[in-house]
Amino acid sequence: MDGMHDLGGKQGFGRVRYSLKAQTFHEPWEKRVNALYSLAVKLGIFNMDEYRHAIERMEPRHYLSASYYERSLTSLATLCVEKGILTREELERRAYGAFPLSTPSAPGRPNVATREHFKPGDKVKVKTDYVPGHVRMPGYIRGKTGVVVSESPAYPFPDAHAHGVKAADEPTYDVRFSTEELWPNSADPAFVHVGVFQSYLERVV
Amino acid sequence: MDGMHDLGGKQGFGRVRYSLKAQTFHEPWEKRVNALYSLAVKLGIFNMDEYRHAIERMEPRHYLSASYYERSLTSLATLCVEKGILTREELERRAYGAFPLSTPSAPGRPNVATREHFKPGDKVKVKTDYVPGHVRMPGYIRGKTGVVVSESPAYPFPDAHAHGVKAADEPTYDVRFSTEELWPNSADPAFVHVGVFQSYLERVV
Amino acid sequence: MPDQSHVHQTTASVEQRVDAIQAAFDERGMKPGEFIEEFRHLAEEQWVPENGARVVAKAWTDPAFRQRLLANGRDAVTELGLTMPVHHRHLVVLENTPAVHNVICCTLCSCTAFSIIGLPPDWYKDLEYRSRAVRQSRTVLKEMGLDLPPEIEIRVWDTTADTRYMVLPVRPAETAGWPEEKLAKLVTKDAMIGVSRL
Amino acid sequence: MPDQSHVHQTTASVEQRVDAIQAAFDERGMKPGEFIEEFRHLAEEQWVPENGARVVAKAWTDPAFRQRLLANGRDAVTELGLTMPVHHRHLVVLENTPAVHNVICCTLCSCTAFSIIGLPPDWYKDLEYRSRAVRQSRTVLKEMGLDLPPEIEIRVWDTTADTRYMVLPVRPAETAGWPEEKLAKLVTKDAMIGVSRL
Repeated sequence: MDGMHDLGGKQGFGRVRYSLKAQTFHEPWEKRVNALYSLAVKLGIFNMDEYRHAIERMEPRHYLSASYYERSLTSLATLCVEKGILTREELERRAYGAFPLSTPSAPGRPNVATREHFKPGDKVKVKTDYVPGHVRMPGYIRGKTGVVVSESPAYPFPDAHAHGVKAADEPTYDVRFSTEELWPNSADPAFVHVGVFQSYLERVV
Repeated sequence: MDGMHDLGGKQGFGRVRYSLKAQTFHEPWEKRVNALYSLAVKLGIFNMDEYRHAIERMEPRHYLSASYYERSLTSLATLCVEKGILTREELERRAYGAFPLSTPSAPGRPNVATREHFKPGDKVKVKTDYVPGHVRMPGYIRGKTGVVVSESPAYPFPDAHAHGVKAADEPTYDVRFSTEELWPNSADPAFVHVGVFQSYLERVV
Repeated sequence: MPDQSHVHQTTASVEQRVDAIQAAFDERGMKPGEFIEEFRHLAEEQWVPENGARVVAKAWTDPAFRQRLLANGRDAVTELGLTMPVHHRHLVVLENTPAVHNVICCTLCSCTAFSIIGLPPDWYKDLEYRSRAVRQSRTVLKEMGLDLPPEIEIRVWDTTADTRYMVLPVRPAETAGWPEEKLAKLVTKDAMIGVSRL
Repeated sequence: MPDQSHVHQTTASVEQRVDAIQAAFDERGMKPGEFIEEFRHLAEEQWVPENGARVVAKAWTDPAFRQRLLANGRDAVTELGLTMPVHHRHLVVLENTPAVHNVICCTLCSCTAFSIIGLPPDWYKDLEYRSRAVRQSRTVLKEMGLDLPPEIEIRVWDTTADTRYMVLPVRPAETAGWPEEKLAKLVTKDAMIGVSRL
């Protein structure tokens, strides 16, 4: 989905709030959230693709204003409700207040049937796909051309795996794009490498 | 700029909060804001393109959480400070608190030198331009192909006019796009008509 | 959040912020109070949807006016004593038919032909309408109560330049013979935006 | 804001919300308390940047290990007793040179090789770094204190699949002859993300 989470290349954000030896956690509850969602994954309640997608499905204003761990918390709660582990009513009763959840999911999609195999050096184009559900193609590479640098082991296809659709494993390719291709005349000169699933790619001849 | 304001086609937003005979104003201060920015335009302190761009330059979280009239207020205050009419210190002293302003502007650009004239029925493509400053090309038409339906009178080129760059007037064309071209397999079937400045367009032969 | 150099200070309320600008304008002799009164009058009494309703009713009853209106909206509305701001250099009137439905939005901000159809309603300016109207037009209209048959073509007009749009609704069949004044009472702001039919 | 059907009720604090889930898990016999303790141990004592620092120091001093590390990062780190979660099927080690600088980000969420380089710092997960690192890499690095000469090529790695990345920094010239343990103390999490050089 073309959601609020798809931030790569968006303009208007200010300086990175960088500090040396920055913390991972700031409040004790943050570690508990991280542990609780990990426990749910370990117990097979949901997988990591479902987890990521339930974050993306947060109401956009909520997504942008929430901290990282509030986003984790919202995904965890949403999936536990959607999977029938908990009800929203129980959560709100126990929390003594409203418990905002993510919005419903759109349908997923299976692996693309006719996938090509690529080798390092192959020139590839990212398809101009618009996917209503989960997708790990950042919007900034859609329709863009790059060069395959290497192949990674096969992973479950996230567009399916996040939706309970049967997901075959497929390779991801490290594809190298120039920023001049991605944002002509409007980016610092650099190369951007993206791990792109096979289903998202087509050969450039 | 590829900013938070460029909302056309973004996914994840919920139902329109529609009501019959909906209000334009809800609080008395909203009318005052609308009047004050109109007064500033009337007095020549800034033009409408500068006004729109100063809204776009709001910190993205602020943009998304602010109401329509708070966005107007922020643009008005930012431009009055940038134009030397007021200082931030005066505003904060008078407001008894912090007065968030928009972020600084990137450079504008002049009209494209070699612009083509189009006629109704001409097939045109929106250039894949990435513009750091103000631009009235919504991101969803970038690189897309449509058909010219009509020509509008010439307007100052907003990419220049919002930045104090010399702006020649140029026509806008009503360009008709199919949603299938804009978001293949991922939109309700319809036509979308956009008023596109001449500098953004090239002919498809 | 928007300004990190000022986090030590609580953000003033929007009302305090408006007061601050107004007071500063006042001290500089810009007479904001007078203009606010003038603006209130314009917003409440001049920029009202009854203007557009008169235009629509006249177009329904006067075929020659309808032709002029469709050819050049800005010139035609001046015949009825209506005006548009100078920077709105063009008014395009979009004729609905039994087979075509037009609807207006502004994805980048919230532009409208406000001096003719009235200032935009709150939902028109909201993120929901701005993001979804272009991509999910039929769904959005249905959610708003306008369930169009699939055979009706939808045309969405995104107001990205200072050319402005208004929808000319289909005249309801039961209004044959009605005088202009009575017809005008039927026409709503929402119908001229295109989120409802009459 | 996020939920309109519940606006009548005040949103519970994040802590109350975490408490609610934890209590519900507890009642269902899922033993959240135990797992939270286990996780705390992992986060504080196991998933630490000292792991990656050992990998880097070994790669600096053992050319054969360096070759294996660059060929298959996941296999190579197991030689040092380090593990990665099963779903991280690949670790790509990115070798900085005097002419090439690598930097890692995750624009869609905040993925990292956390069991090797440590859990990501707060700024890595922020909207600023996620939006800007790919498009304005040189500017962002400079703002963060790393002003790279223009002749150094920048390669940004956006972690969009479960393959993970770590940067192998350039060994500082003044460290000739240092033992591995001393070298490891030089290596920081930020250097393995690629926002600083050593």
